[in-house]
Amino acid sequence: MEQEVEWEPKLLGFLCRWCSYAGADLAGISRKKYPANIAVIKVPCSGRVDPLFIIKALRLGFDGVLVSGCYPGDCHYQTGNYHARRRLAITKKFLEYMGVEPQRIQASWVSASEGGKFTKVVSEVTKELKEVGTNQLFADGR
Amino acid sequence: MEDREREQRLHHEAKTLLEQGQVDYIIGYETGSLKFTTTPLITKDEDDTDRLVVNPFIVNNLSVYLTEVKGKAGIVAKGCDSRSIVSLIQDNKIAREDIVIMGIPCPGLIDLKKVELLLGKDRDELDNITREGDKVMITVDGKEKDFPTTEVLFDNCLGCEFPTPQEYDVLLGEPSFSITDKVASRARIKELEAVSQGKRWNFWREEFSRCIRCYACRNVCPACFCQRCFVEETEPLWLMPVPRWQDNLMFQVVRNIHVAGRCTDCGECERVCPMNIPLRSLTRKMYELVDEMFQYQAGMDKNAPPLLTAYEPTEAEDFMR
Amino acid sequence: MTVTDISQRGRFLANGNVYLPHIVIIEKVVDETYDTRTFHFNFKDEKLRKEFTFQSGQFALYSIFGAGEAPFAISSSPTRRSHLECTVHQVGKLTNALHRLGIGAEIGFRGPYGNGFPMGFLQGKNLAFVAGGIGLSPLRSLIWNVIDNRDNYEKIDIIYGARSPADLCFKYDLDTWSKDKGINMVTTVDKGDESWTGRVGFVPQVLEQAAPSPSNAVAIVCGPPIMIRFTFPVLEKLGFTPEQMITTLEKRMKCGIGKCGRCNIGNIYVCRDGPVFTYAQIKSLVSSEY
Amino acid sequence: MLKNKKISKRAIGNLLNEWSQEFTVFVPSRERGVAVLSKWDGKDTSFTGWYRNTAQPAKANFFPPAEKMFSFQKDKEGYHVELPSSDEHKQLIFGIRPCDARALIILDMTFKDLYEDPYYLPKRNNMVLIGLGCTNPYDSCFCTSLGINPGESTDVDLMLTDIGDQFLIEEITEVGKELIAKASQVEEATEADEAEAREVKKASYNKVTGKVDTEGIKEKLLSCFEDQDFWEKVSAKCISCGICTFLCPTCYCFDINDELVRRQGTRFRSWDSCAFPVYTKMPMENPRLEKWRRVRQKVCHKFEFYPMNFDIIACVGCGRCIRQCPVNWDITQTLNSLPTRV
Repeated sequence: MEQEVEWEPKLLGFLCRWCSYAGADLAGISRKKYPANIAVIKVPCSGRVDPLFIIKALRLGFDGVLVSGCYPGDCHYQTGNYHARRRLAITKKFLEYMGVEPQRIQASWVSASEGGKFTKVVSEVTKELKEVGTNQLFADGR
Repeated sequence: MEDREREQRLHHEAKTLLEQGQVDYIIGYETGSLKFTTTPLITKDEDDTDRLVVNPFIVNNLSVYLTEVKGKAGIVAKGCDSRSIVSLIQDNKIAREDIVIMGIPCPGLIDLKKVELLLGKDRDELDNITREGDKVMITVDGKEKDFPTTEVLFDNCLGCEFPTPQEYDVLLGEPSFSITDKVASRARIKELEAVSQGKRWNFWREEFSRCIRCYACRNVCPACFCQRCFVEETEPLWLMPVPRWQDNLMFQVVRNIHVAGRCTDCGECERVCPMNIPLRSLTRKMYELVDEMFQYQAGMDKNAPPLLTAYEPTEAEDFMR
Repeated sequence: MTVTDISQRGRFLANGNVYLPHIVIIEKVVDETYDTRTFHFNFKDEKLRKEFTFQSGQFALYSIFGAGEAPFAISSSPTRRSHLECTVHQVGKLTNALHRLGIGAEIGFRGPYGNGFPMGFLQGKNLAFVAGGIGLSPLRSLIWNVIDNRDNYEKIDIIYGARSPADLCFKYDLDTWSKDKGINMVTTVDKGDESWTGRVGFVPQVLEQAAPSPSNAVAIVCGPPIMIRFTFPVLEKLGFTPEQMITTLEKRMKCGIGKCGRCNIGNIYVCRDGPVFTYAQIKSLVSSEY
Repeated sequence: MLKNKKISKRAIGNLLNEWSQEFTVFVPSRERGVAVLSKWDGKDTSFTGWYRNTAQPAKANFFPPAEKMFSFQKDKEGYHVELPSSDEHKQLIFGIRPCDARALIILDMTFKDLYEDPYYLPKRNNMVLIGLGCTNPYDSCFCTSLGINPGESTDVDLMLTDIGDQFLIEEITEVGKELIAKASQVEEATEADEAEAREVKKASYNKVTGKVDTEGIKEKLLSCFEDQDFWEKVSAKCISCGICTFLCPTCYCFDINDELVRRQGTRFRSWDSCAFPVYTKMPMENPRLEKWRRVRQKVCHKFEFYPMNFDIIACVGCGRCIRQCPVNWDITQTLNSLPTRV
């Protein structure tokens, strides 16, 4: 017998290895609960994230993408997160104009000590994605 | 200055540059093989310089050839082209001292697609097109008709802020003020902005279902200077080299983001599209976004860092959690 | 040299569709070098296993489902029908994917395509095989073919070289051949290492020293394009006529049957009219883009 | 002598509707300002007024830009390869120009050669072509240099000629004859109609202004094949896009690629172009990396190699490559300026 299962959004997270990934790790170690909707790709720096990755993730059917890095001024490579911010700002606005729901593209600063913030970000983003609904952008003809 | 006069000066300048060995190549326009067309002329030969022309049909952004020719080049550049050149200098693709820019103050170029639509005739069925200031005279079947210039200029010309080259060694003529129509220039963007997100996406989906992936938009673009484009990467395979709307759309979105801050709204991508996809509705929007968010205009300052390699400590924070 | 009988082509179409691959199963994987492997495989279909035939020098298109399709020579001999082999250098998307596969994995196979070596022409001749690196793979099919029909051929010389001892392919075969009294085997490397006691030198130079006689002989050459280009002049110096030199060419291919367009050299298509050519044919081609 | 038929232009809509019973009918139409062949919508015959030629040639109906070759999936028993369900619908293309009809004959040669192409040929054998003579060729057209009369064709099933308010109909094949036998509103053509049609054909022939001297072109190209300076000069302005090849009615090069999405795989065939550097790229080298080599390949393939292999020039002078070229690269200029060996 099949049961109605509530739809859960799939979120792809690009986490910088120095801050946000460590933050996510900390959340896990301190047994903080956060939605299991996020799949994580560890990147050396948020500046590594080409907008191409974000669009590819949407193309593959992820409902949302989260890019997370160190706070301004804290980048292990000095400026990587500043570059990421500029690129993300452009990507987000541009995709919005194309017709992508803005909630699908998310970004955050999470430091290595902020396990709590990481849980909060993932929960909030998941909640927003639930409201937006499933990613139908590239559906059909596959 | 009259086009004829400008041409004569251009012939002289170009010839001198080659004669004196200041450049190895001249990149300019010559009369094309079809009515109302011009075609790029890339030559080392002094005698060829007499073929150079200046008229309302010099559509190509010749700076696309700068990364390709070996040696020093003398190039004919309109306002937008000169900014593309500056942008290439910013990106270290070319060196300022290797380029001699022969600037053309540009009063706007005539969009033959618009002319065809206005008259319901193809370009080769028209007898003559001439322009005098804010009037364009088109002769068809022996009869001359007048049109306001704003009706036949390219959309990007109607929105042009810098018709006079920003960077030049020689300026052929007085700085010009183009006849613009900012509203008409971005009318199609406005239409899109007014509809819902879903409708916008469907619009692009429809448009890109016609794309045949000839890559003319990319290859004609001076900002697309990558030796190897991400669409040609196979590991990982970012997108299929198959013209389906999903892949076509993804290609164009990423292309636009990659050229953000480099695109000078020269409009070439839209002009060359054989499927009439309104690509400028993407590039121009990106141009505006970049300006709004970072007060950055492509190709204005050859000493400035490119948009995506620079940052301000505090900027664009509103979307960060 | 005659073109292979066209009516013989298309014997093994899957479902009547020339682009459909047959399924073959990898039975064994042999590490040739650090980046080259030989795959032993067999048809999943019993009937095809029995019926499939090909000629030395022919190639096939191999599908790694999901990664695509690429042409490789069949490196085993048609005289040894227990299974088929192909030898693949790891260089890109498809070959990486193939190298990740192990015993039992299924891949697609369509072919055989191309003309193959002119067996009739080679009969009763002295044969000089000149190969570099993985270029030995198509020749290996012919060498075993010749060994298995040893009485039909005269003297056999094999001159094989690679960049370094670690780059030598088919070491087990090289061993067997060098012990075979009926074969004059010379192995060389461009640059040796501490343990290398054999010959050092580029293939064309070693060929010049080995100096196989051109009388009643055919030289069969395969290797990287640069080696091929330097080998032909040496052979000419040794007295071989262009008709006595045979090589097999490599080009990017998609269809394997002369339609997709990219493997042409002038008006000939390597997949359709080749891949085996005499030097005389190559010299007469419109283009030098080989 | 075979008596020709005629039909009033006003009856064309009816005729197309009749044919729609049996065929999927394609007619010229405008999509976003681009002339294309699209499915007959049952009413719009306005193309008889504006139609000159489509931007994309009819080859796209038989050799589409992207085509599923087969699908594959894996289960416990291994891989299964499956052909897509074959498309049985019979196409009728109304209004194909003589140049494009000839181009299909040229394409057939490659797709029939050695191995029959199982995707192109079934579609090609399952269609009817209704030719429509050109009355207003573009200034970029040069079909007459390739032995094509823009007003005449025997590469179609029926050939129509615009004689004012009516079309004169020539029955070229048996299939065409049957079509006309079944059609209502078709009349016998009069001697005056025939005369008018002859005039129209003559006039359109004379309207084609582009010229290529194809006399001995194969030999001329052969003699300047290695002239790198010449090829570098003519290729200088090319931007290596795929417009000229994709829109060419006789270009057939293709690429084959796999897609794997959640264990469901598809193999695609899609158009490819010799203008792209990756087209011939091999792991270690690329025989046509330089632009001049690629431009030379394009020109020589059409005017030298194809004639060598199939005894016909693979160009029909439709002029699309000239009209649509972003930089106005004109093949007729190149062909007319081939250096002759001294």
